[in-house]
Amino acid sequence: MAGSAEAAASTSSRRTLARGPRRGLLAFLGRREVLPTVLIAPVLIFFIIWNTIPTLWLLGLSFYRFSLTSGRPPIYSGFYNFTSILNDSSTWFDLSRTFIFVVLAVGIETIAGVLLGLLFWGSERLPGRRVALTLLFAPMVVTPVAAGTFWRLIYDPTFGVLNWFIRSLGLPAVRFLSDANVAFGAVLAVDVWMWTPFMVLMMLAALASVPKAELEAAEIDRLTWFQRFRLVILYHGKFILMLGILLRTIDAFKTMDLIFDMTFGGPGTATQLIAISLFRSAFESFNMGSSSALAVVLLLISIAFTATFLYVLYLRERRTADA
Amino acid sequence: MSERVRESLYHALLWLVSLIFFAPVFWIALSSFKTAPQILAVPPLLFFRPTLANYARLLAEPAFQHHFFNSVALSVLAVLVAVAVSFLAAFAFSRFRPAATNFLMFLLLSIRMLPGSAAILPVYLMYVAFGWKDSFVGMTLFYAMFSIPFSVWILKGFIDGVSPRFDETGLVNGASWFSIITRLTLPQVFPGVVAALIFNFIFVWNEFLFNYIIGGINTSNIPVMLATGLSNGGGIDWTFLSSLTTVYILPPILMVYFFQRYLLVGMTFGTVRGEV
Amino acid sequence: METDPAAEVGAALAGRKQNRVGRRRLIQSSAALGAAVLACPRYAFSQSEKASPLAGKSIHMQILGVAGWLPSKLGVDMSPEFAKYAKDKYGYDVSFSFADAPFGTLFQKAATSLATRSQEYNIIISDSQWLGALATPKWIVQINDIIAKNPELNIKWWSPSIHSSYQVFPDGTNKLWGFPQVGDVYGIFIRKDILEGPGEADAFKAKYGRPLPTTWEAFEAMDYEDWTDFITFFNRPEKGYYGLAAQYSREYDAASCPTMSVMRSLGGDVWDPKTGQVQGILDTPSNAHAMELYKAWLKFQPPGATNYFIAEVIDAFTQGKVFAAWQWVATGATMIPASLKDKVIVVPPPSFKRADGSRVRNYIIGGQPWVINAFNDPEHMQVAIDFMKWWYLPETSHEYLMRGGMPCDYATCSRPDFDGINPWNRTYKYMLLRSSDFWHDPKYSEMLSDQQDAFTGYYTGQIKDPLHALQWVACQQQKILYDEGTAVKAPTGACAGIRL
Amino acid sequence: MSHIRFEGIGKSYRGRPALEMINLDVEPSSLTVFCGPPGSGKSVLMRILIGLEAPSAGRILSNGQDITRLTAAERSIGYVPQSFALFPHMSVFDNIAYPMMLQGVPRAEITSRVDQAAEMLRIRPLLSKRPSQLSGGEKQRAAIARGILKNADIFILDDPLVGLDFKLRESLMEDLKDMRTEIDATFLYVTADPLEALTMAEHLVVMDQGHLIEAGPVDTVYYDPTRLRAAELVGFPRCNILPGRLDMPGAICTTALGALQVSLQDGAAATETMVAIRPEDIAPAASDSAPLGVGEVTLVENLGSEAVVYVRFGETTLVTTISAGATAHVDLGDPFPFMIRPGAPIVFERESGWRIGRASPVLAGTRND
Repeated sequence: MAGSAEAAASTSSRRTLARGPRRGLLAFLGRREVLPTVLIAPVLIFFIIWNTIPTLWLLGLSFYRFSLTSGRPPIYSGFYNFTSILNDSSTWFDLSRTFIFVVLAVGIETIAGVLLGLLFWGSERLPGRRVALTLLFAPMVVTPVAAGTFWRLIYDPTFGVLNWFIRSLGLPAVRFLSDANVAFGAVLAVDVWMWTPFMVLMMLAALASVPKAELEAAEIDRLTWFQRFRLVILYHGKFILMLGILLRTIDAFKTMDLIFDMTFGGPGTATQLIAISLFRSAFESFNMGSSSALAVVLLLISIAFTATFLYVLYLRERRTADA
Repeated sequence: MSERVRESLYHALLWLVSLIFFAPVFWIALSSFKTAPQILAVPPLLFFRPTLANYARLLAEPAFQHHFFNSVALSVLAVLVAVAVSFLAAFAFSRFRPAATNFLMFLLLSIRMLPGSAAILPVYLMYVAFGWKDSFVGMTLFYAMFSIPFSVWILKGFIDGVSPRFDETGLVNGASWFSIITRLTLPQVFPGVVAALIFNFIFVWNEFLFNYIIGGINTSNIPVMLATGLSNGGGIDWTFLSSLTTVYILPPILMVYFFQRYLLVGMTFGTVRGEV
Repeated sequence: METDPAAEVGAALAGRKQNRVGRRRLIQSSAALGAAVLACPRYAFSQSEKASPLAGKSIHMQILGVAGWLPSKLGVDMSPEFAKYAKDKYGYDVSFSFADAPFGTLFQKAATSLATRSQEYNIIISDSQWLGALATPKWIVQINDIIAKNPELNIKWWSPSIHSSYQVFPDGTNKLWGFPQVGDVYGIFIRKDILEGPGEADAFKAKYGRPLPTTWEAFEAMDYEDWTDFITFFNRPEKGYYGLAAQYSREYDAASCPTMSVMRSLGGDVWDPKTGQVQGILDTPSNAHAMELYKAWLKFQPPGATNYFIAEVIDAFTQGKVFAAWQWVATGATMIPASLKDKVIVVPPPSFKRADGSRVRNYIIGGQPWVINAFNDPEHMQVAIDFMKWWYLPETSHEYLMRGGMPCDYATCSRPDFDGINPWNRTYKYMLLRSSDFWHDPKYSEMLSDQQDAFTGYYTGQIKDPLHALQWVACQQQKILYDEGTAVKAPTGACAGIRL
Repeated sequence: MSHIRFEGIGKSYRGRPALEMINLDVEPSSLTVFCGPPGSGKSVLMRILIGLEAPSAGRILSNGQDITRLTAAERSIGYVPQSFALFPHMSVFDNIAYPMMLQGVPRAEITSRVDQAAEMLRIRPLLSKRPSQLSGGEKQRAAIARGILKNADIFILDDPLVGLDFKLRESLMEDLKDMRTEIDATFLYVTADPLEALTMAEHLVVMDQGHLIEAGPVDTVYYDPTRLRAAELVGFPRCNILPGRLDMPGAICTTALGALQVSLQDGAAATETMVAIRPEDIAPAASDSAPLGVGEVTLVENLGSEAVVYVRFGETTLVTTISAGATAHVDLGDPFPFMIRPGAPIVFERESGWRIGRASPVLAGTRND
């Protein structure tokens, strides 16, 4: 250590504690008062350009009658767009269909995801585990446009694989996508196929957050399987699982590509979710005014979702803070 | 039943589940080696003489190369921009907790919750008004915007898990904030960064609607090519659809394979940092 | 099958660059223009007729058309011929590229681009019903003046419906907006090999007491009831094929076009274009009956036929799953692949018996016009006009016909060899005189969307009563048109409580 | 070397004060231990000195120069943070070299200095490992090496031994003291452990609830605390504190242990008092003299060289230490006759906690009234 003392003594700045202030723009940006703003600025800029401006635009336009194909300038119409949307029974049907879709899709995916997640939990010694999990997660990464179109073929009563199986069992072919009573379920099944792996992923992540010691303790305490699940796994994994459910809820609410390519919202209106009808009204009918109003309504619903999401999150933070 | 038999059965069950989920994807991939009548054959063909003609046709297509390039460039650039920007913001949110943190995080998330067709509408009008439609930069930045909320959320979770003592150690020793962010914090939240990159990559990679509406000839990606190119002579071009889909899902599937660990860790939003 | 539309997109990109370079070069070389023209005596001759201001320039044109749609593709495939022609006649270089989208989304693609006042697509192959939506915001060029200045574009058409379907909007004015690109009508494709199979004629005669129709004329004479028997007879699921495939899908206008064809053949209509009145015209018992008739045919069709649009009908027919297919004849080349060559006969779809005993065919027309982007700069505009002039040259028209296209001009259609060139040509000509378009209103797609909901709702069993479905559509459409100012009358009070 | 002066430092978080009016001089080249219970503000004070936080009031002078507004990077301080804060993505070597790399010390010199320090701290074989492969004590030593090797005028060790086992603490304390003699710099050492504070300190600063209670050479603070709280906080085992009542004319303080004769400081006066008696000042009474009282042994904690004995005397429990050799004679329940060293008890005014004087037991025989 003598060497270090000498080396230290040789540095000239040792007379005073201060090394002297740094100067320059970088130093200024690095100052504690400035830094957070600098760091958040890029996201803020993105946010203002791609979110605030369009949202204000949307809000403004929702009070106008404006059709892109009419060749006429927008006409102020007050709340007309809103009242006519809310008075239109099809809006309510589409919305309720969407909610049913969300509840069923997310519900089934969650239950299946939890069960499969538990099944895959002890799979460390599975030969080819990484390949198996990759295959399991594959549906998530298929382009929805392609998945939708191809499922149309798989479901096809004449050419489809699925109906071939059904027919070889001696049963009549099922008109999966063209029977108004079946189509909704068929579309739902594809969503379940596509997104259950995501819930499995979340469940595995949730299971990873459970401390091993507590599980061992639970085993020693001879808790039943269900008690262990409820008291230990759910207690620790709840947060991540909840996140998964909420992310899925959000995405299910937005479902469009997948269904659009399978049924175009039909037959009739059997699979017409709100995102599809909004797309139709905006980019098939080019009714920008009333579409904006519908978009505003959906924005409000989205905000309600978001608020729920955050409430759940902060509930957890508050609990940990209390503990 | 012996322990070994039980384990083998258990493993067989796991593989069965994986294969069931994979089956439709497999069916698409299998179809890509068939001729058009073979794809529609009843009963379905499981054994046949595979043809590579579909791929030969696809890969020789200049349009494929163009669209594929767009897909790669858009997703990679957008995701890199988004994660870089989100990382800085997440760091600020986590470390300095500025007054509006919660509100901003809330707003960011609400963008993600808006159905695509609602989000695209004003953006489309804005792009028309500003002349940004079908511009590569406009498209990239838009995708970046859409990737930001999720990235900020994941990364903030991870950065929250990194003790501020590390920053302080850096600060005391004279490191600049830039160095603290890039050399001390970034390597520690690497799984989160990878998870954010992959999830957003998959989103942009498969994105159709926005590309279709605010893109154009210069910027259209493979999903748009899939949607517009799938009809041929009034019919659906199944060979085209299956071969293009198969080629197109390879990159994300390889990512899932190679970065599986990070995906799992990433989805814990920073609550778990080790192996999953 | 050889494709692919997307290839042209890539080519378009390459072409655009070329175009940019071309323009730069053009400035540099414009001084040399005269010299270049004089240097070549062959051009000097053609130039002497009428000097083109574009001579020596290099122009790139982008065409937007229907994805995977043969007639659209032919327009593109033949464009090199125009390039040659333009070089010879006008002395400029032109190259083409092609962008496309399926029927259901082509208008989106065109409209989202045109709304930016972009000349991304210089020429667009538009579905006929969009004329109103494209013309009203003045996105496409009104062509009256062009025709006036270029008398060669004042063409005599084979049928009056060509003018009303592909050129005008709204009805009643003489404003012209499009040039017919392809005419299209419904026909029924029949598997001749099965029809003429051994014992079929006798069996049919034994069952129905009349001869089995096998000739075009025999089918021309058949009405809905005759057809019903005919298809019932050939509906043989046990042998792996069904009697018929037709269009019932929710996609685009799939269910609407055939349904409206039946409605109009029965004497009904869907609206009054003059007053914009829908209620009382669409929601009539006659139209409801039309829907029942069309739905009744579902029982001879493969399961899942309610999801059939053009593509599915093609698959079912070419894969031998159906005996006959109600289909747009423009798909002929795809409907009759090499494997079915000479095994298919294309005949007119049924006539319908009206109350007065007459048998009428009044069908919906298909087909697409060319329309010209109004934001084209003068050079591209000039090329577009030159292109149109070339397109209607007798040689071009004939070439188009020979390649499987369906021209609309009287001269070509009245060629003596016309009927024999393609199996569907005779039906095409016949039906062109018995088909016409609907709506053309700018609110087309919104009205269509509601109508498709209701029609497919009825065909798939979601809605039981066809009249109720029609009443709902009528209310929706009346409101759309009234809001837009097209309809004189507001929707009636009965609309308040009606729901699908 | 640096002379540091805190002038009226205050810090509050959302109106809640964490530090109030801290005035303190730290002598150059000294080793000053800051001691106090968790939340006493000692860490906050260090963070302010380091520049990680800005004070709400007051200023810091270094050799007379105001450094309050300088950033952490602009101050020359070596810092061993409370948790180890070893970068998990760097090797131990890189961790230790980190400050020197930032300072631009030549590579060769870094290597030799890291080697030297590692040798001394006995972590040389670990240099190429990752922190996650190290045990707690090894991590601690690596962190200390990183903090100490920097060229700095002041080194701050924020509770560096917390959470380590007894043996490790002992040996690390030795290491630190050795190092201290090698490096001619000012050391500030923060700890919540009174024993550690006493072991390490040359100067001791006692803090409590954001206030500076006592500061001075360690012996002074220990033997001569001016505040009751300082007596309570410094020392192990804990100090015996008994309420007392002071009768003025004779300056006799009545406590549970009996009467104490108080020699009052000039001008001091009080009625309600507290009397602090260090455990070592209570001793078993020699068999030949009369004890102050006889208690009963309730607990014996053997610390090896000595033992802590808890003695119940009436309502009070006294803590005392006896040498290990004497434990053989002490059993639970045994009577325990004890004495108090004259002059050892310190008397504080109960209300303010300020010292008013020292006391001696008044034995029956010696009471001179």
